[in-house]
Amino acid sequence: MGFLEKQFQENVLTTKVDWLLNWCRLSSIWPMTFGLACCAIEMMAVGCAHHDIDRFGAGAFRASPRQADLMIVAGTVNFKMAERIKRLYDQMPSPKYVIAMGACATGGGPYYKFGYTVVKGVDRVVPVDVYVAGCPPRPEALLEGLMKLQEKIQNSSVIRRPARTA
Amino acid sequence: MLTPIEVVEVAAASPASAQGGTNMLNELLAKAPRPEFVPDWVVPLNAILIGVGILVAIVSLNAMFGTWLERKVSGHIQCRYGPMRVGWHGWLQPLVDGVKLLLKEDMIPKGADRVLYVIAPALVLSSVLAAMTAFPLSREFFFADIDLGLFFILAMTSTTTIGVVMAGWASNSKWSLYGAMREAAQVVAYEIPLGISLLVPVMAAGTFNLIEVSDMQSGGFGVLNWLIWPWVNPLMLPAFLIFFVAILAETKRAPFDLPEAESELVAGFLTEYSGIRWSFFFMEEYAAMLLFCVVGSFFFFGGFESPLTSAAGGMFGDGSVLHQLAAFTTIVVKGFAGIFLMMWLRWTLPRVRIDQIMTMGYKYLTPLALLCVLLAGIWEVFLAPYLPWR
Amino acid sequence: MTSTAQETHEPTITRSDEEVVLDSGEREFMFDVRTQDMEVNFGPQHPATHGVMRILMRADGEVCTGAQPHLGYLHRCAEKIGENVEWLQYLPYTDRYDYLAAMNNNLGYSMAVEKLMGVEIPRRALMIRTICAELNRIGSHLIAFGTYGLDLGAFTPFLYMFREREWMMALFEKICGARLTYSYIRIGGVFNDAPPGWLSEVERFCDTFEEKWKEYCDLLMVNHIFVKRTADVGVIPVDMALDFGLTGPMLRGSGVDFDLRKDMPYELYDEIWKDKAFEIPVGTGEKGTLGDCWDRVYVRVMEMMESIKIVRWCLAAIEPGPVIADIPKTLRVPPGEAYVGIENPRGELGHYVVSDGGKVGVRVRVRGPSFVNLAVLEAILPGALIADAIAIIGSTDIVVGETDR
Amino acid sequence: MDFQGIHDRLQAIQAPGLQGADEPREPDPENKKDKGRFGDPFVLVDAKLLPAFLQVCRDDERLNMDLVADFTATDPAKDDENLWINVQLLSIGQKHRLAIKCMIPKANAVMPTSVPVHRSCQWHEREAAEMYGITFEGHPDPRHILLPDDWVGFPMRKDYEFPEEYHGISCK
Repeated sequence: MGFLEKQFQENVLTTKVDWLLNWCRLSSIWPMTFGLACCAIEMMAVGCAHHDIDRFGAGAFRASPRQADLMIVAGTVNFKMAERIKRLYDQMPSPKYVIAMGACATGGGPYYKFGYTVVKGVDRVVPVDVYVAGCPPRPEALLEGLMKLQEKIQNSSVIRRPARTA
Repeated sequence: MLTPIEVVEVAAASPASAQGGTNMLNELLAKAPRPEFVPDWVVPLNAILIGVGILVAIVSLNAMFGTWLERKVSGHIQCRYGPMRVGWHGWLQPLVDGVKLLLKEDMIPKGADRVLYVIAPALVLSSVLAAMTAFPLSREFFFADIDLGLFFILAMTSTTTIGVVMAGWASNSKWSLYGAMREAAQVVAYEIPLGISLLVPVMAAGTFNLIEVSDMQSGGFGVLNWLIWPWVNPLMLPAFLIFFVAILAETKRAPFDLPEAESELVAGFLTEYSGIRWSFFFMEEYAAMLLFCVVGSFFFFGGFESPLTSAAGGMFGDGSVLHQLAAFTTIVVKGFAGIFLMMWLRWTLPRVRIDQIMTMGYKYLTPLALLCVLLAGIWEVFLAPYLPWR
Repeated sequence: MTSTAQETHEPTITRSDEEVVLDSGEREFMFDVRTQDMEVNFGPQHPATHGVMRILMRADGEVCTGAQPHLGYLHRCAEKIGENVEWLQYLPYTDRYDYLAAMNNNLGYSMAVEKLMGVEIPRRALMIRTICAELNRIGSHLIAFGTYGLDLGAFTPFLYMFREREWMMALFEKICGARLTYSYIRIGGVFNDAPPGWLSEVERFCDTFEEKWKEYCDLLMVNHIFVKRTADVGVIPVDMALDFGLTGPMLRGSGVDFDLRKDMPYELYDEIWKDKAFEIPVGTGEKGTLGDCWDRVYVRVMEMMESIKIVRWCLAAIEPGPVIADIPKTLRVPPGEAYVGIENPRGELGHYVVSDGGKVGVRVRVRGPSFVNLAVLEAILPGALIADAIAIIGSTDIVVGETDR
Repeated sequence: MDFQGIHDRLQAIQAPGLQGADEPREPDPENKKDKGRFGDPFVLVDAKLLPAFLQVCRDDERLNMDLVADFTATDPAKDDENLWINVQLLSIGQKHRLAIKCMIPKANAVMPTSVPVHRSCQWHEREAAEMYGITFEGHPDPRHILLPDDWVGFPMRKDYEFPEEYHGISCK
């Protein structure tokens, strides 16, 4: 949006425009083809016929981070991978979102105590928007994570100035 | 949206129309009342601008409908639904995708050649827009009635390669470079059989002009005189098959989608492109698909001729508005039938390898196309004149 | 991110395409025109690496001249955890290294511990174990086959295969409540008996699967482009396969008739094999050279059918009874060490366990077949085109969770 | 062949480095503290001669151990002086297995590499090297395989202390 971004007072018009733009964004969240571990299989299942994430406009899995809006961190993150995840995140154009899928990405999961190379949650590396619980989460849970992300996007401001906090 | 190159090209193409045919737009504008102080030369200029606007609209609408169709077709082939939530069966999906892509951060990778990186998508899109000028919407409504229309289309669509190679080079990514190199090799290899295979219908019709080819196939309830039928020329069917394979390769569609092979080259020459620049390449792809399918329907499947057109012509008279609408509908339906076929193939077949593509293009398709031309020439000169139905 | 290909070089003209084997055993390829090598990085995030593996590839244009797999992007310290948690607590971790064949992993680990304990497993439990392991083998091969199609650019068969896999996962969900990580096969038997009607549903699954299997074969196995892409590509000769310690479909694809279920039978497989209920598909080089990618995929595809036969045998022979041996809640495994190798979908899954008689193991070693099978890439990738490299990586059918553990 | 047969054969051909065999036994009923030993039998081999031993096992036509199924190390206890090297051999032709154990001192964990005999040992040895701090002399590619290149410590040793942070990412 460049120079228009967050430049306007809040009024009926800008609210409506914001609603529209947010609606466009949330209806077209393209995830990145990026699976780490067990959860990646469930992520594939979400893309497949039974669960079909494409119904919500989020089915265009892009292999290149440049064209993706959403990074689903599906699996355990270890130190070796964490740096790559950071780089992939940096390569995505904003607005970009992250879903931490499963217990490992949320907080180390079963590898918390004795996993010497496991990062205790991907939020130590990149900011996370939605956490999905489960080990691995069911496809429905990931779909709900997507809904939660859509709710979050719906409430964001595009051309409005964000409401000042006192 | 509009680059200088486009305007020049369109302007270069338009004078031919002023001389060649009856450009409806020109006529309408000439009839329209205008203030005294407006000089005469404004009229063709206006016509050009409006024509370009229509072209851009066609290309974008085609890309939107194309992406929606692609997702729905792939979905239904794969026992899914595809987009369902945005509008009826997700028909607004391309719109929201487009707005989202517009809103994305404009990103030029560090180390990229900034100038080429920015020019490449525009060049790709403008060359296909230029090629579109030779695409008549109906018999009387066209942008440019070019005598060498087919030539012009082939020439213009080959320039997209330059844009793609530029994009791959400018991105400064190895995957992009691979994609660009594959595209260059593949498109060059398949231009030859594409051009040669089109010579067969050109020979049968005796013209390069799209509208004349269409006129030539009229009669026979709008079906029987299509060039594809073996009683017109038995070499037409093999020529069409070669043509179809070649346009698949030319438009980078599976099984020839090597330049952007997802599982091999991440996203090929598009790897570093994001946001609206990336969508330009998509628009180009769908426009090229439509263009080649339309060319195919003109030169093999009767162009404007269909039972619908002949019925409309018979009922409301040739050249009436409804007749033209029928012609327009016919060509759109034929074009999208071709696009549907290409999508069907894409979601069915695995991808071929680069050396297999090259082998097929140079070793098999080109000689076969040449053979077709030779035999078709023999047929046209020695046999066709003695056929009772010709 | 500078590409070395930007520099121009004098092309060196050599006489012919030939393969030169250097004294060190390295192979060098010569082409008509050589350009400077370019290093390209497959992964860790690349759609064809089946997870987070990285392959550093030297490429001369489209031809790969050297490849080096880099692992460890999913190292989760499973073996260290095995030395720190109790025997039974380790079971869920076995689900997670080869997450496509969790039942088989459970089975391998349980069998290793049972070997130390010397417990007698009830016959019904053995039956259910076999059914679950074979069903999971089908699921695993479905993913291997589907993603292989995906690697080669055929998207749709992958979704078709997930459709059947989804049913298989529903079956597992009915029996143990989890879709992917089951922990169902326990030390001493299985966790609980199959719910009523489960066995008949398995029967229906088998019937349906046989029909669908033919469809998949039509879609991919005999597809002309698929054959062209896989035949004569990535040939692994028998001696190379043995030298690299390959097992499972990788070894059988090279024409070696060796399957642990037949040759060193465990559990019920002895009985089933003697009953001639199944056979071992072996690569024949039907479409190209023996040991090429097509053969490996062929072995997997045929194995799915054999698994169905084994399941049917068990369904016919299963009888009511207890499903778990009487073992204490807190296991104290007698001291000693045991190695048990079972036939996982990817090859020999070995569990080497050492106990000192306590509640916690001294060593739980996992010999992941993917880890071993992956090493062969270094040897067969040079000389292949980049597109072939994808085909070869796909045909090794690795699960990164298992290579890195 | 069963284990006894293999052991006899190894003795007959005087396999280099063969030090003995250990077979499972029942607990001694007299001695309450003796819990016995269960599981698999194995042969004990001198670590320095392991490559030669593997070669003999591979080349002998009756043993025909053409596959190294597993090659790993074990740290038996914190206060134990030795590390174990555990090798599992598999014969495709003869359809039998053999477990091999070697002892190497923790203080000087050096042994020759087996890669020239079996290339499958290459990655297994790299893993054992980084996890237990064993040096394999003559290994063609002695880099880390699973851990990052700059990792400190040998995680699979029993006295390993978990790191506090790595490259700025806290481990707590």
